[in-house]
Amino acid sequence: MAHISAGVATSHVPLIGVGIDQGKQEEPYFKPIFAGYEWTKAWIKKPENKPDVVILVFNDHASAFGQDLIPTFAIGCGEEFQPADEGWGPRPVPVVKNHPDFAWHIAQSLIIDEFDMTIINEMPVDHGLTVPLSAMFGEPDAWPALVVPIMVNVVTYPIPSGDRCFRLGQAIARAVESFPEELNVQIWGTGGMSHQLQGPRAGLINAEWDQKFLDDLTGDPDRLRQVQHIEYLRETGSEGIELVMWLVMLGALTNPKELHRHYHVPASNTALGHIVLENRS
Amino acid sequence: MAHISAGVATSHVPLIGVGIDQGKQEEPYFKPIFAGYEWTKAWIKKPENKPDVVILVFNDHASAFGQDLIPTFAIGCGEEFQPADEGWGPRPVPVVKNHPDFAWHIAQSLIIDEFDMTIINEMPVDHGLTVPLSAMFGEPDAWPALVVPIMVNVVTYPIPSGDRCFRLGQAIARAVESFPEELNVQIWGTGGMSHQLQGPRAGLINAEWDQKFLDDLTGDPDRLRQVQHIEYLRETGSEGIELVMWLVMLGALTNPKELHRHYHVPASNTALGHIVLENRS
Amino acid sequence: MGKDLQNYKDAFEDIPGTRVFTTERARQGYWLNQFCMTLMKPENRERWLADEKAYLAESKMSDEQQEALLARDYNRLLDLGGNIYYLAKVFSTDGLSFVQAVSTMTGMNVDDYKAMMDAGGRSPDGVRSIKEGN
Amino acid sequence: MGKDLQNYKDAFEDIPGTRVFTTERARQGYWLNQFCMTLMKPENRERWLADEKAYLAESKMSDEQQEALLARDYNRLLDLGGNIYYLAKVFSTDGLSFVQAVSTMTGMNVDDYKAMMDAGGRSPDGVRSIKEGN
Ligand SMILES: [Fe+3]
Ligand SMILES: [Fe+3]
Repeated sequence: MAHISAGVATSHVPLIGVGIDQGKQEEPYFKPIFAGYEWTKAWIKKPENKPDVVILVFNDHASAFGQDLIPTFAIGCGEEFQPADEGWGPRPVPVVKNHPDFAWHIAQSLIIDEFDMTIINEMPVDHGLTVPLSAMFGEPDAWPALVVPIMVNVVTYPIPSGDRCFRLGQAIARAVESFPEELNVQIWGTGGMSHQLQGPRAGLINAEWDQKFLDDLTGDPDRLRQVQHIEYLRETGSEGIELVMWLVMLGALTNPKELHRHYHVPASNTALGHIVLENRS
Repeated sequence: MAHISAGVATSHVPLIGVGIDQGKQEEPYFKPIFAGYEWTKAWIKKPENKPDVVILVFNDHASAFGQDLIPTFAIGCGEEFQPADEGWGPRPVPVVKNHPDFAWHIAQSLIIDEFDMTIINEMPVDHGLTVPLSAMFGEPDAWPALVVPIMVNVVTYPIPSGDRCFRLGQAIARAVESFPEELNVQIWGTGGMSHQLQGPRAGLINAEWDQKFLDDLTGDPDRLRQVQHIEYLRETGSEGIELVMWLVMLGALTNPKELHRHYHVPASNTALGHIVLENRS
Repeated sequence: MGKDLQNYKDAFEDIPGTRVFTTERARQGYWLNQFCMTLMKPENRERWLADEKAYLAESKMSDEQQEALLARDYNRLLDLGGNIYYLAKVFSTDGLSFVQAVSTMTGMNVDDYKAMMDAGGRSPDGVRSIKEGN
Repeated sequence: MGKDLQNYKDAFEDIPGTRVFTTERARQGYWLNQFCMTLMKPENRERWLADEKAYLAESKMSDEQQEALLARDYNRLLDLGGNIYYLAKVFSTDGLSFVQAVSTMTGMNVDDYKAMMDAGGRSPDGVRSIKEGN
């Protein structure tokens, strides 16, 4: 039986990718950014922790999807996904390999559970998906885990509510539990934390709000699932809304225990947050 | 305020389009097919009945969407949609014009109501959408109503349940009622009735089941929303499953009254069904 | 959900003479069905009709699928993951109607098939369930 | 739902210095944003950099949007329906980082902006709500 062993969340700031791809990890600006991932990189290498599959919840940043077609929730079921060219050439990272049997199983289960998924078989994947892989796995020749991409629209409003995202996570957990293959599965939520990339208010950071959010992932998940879009927008900046994707991860976990936390300002324009949660189902 | 005045359902058999496009309406094979639309064509022309906008629920038949991307529920929000080339050239029918303000309003309302819609701005539309327009409006130079296309996946399983479709209809009704512009809106469900286009069992027709379905649109909608996929497949043929789209229409109506019914076998491989329902909300 | 999903899909395989387009079939037929989509462009239809084998060489579909396609063996194509709405692009390109193409899957000739449809179509009696034999 | 939707969106307009990408903005910016997507191909980036006006002539975007784009006036582009994830294709093609491009919208020079970020970023205090002034 497949089981979710852990939830991992992390910001997916493009600059993290730049730092890795250009070998800048030791530079003073980057050092404290990467230091907080050392614990996780050691943890995730241990055989008992290494995931066979990562269900990776991310948003597309106008890379695979333009304004011609905007899915609310999508799941990647294709064999593999190539890194996208976001305007400066594709990142020099391995192709992302899926576990199509598992992905299709989850897709079917979610649709029967009344999530109106869009199924995607061909899709370039941008920094939203590849930066978390780099942060956790470094620079291998091939990613050490298979990846089921779950895409959430957080660009064009209305986006799904935090509560809907949480319930998507619950439905993902049901889907995973009913898959017969023995698989160590992790679910990752990406994006955030507080940041705003646009307008005169750009550069907004709200460390206090972010830390409370990190606390309540284990302390008060019921509060988090009720946080409204307007609160994210006012308190964490227009791009802080990406935190709803952490709620998909959270919804898939049972009574999670915090194993590790990393919070650093700034990474580019962003408050970088990262947390590792053990699933105690 | 916009209001739904009526629901209309009809099969969307390609042959109906062929009959119209090739001027065969008076031929013996076609005559009984088209006779049943005469009532509706007269009814829909009356000023009090003529819709400003039709919310047209249809399925794409591998025209706009291939296997690379499969939305469960999609709503067309673009300015207009061109007839698709399904292998024999596009149908010689007018371009389909949307009411984008209204469509975007519905899209937003549905997403807030927790339907995970895919928004589509560019899409060729196939016989699933254009044949019902031809059946109801004949051959005008321009369609006399604007059209908001709602697309439902009924091709790749699992497709949404009949009950989920019914509740989508309910949510559409809420969206319509909250749109400030004075609009006479009709909602159309298309596809069906019993037919199977594939395999040794092709040609299946179940008139008894179809007639009971037509009866229960007004007589027992609660029974219809509970009909499972397997019942449609066994009783009405593999393509009879399209009837779930009639349930989207049904869900948008309150205490509907039957105004007109047409049922004829055969239209090509299909049991042709058509009904007009007054909305008594 | 797992058991539900399995029951949901097992029932589909119990319908005589019918291939419900499950995800398993969708995956098996992926390149076959995507090939069919290319025939929505007139220039591709021309190339296909001019030299079917040369045009097929550009597709990633299996040899079996190619053979079945060249033979217009629609039942075989269904068994290999084809979906009828996709395959319709092939028979439309051939200039066949739905009735003409669909009849080829039933073991009847087109006139007998038409006569059956004119007489009210195939009854569901006896072809609802393999297990129940009804 | 209508009132809910209106309240939902009205609140977005109450955030200082922020353009939430509502459907109204999405519609206004449609061709502008779709233009940005074309810059994901190296050959299009080359053509754009070689002759911006000629390349823009192929787009259906408004004259205002074209002017703002040529001027790299990102606040104006936001006002005209641009979305930052789309516009990122433009400044990435220019070789600018997110910090360099984003700072241009704040009225600060890039060094001051960087210094603000290094010091913990912009506080939400006073920029949460126009109405509440907090
Ligand atoms: Fe992001
Ligand atoms: Fe159909």
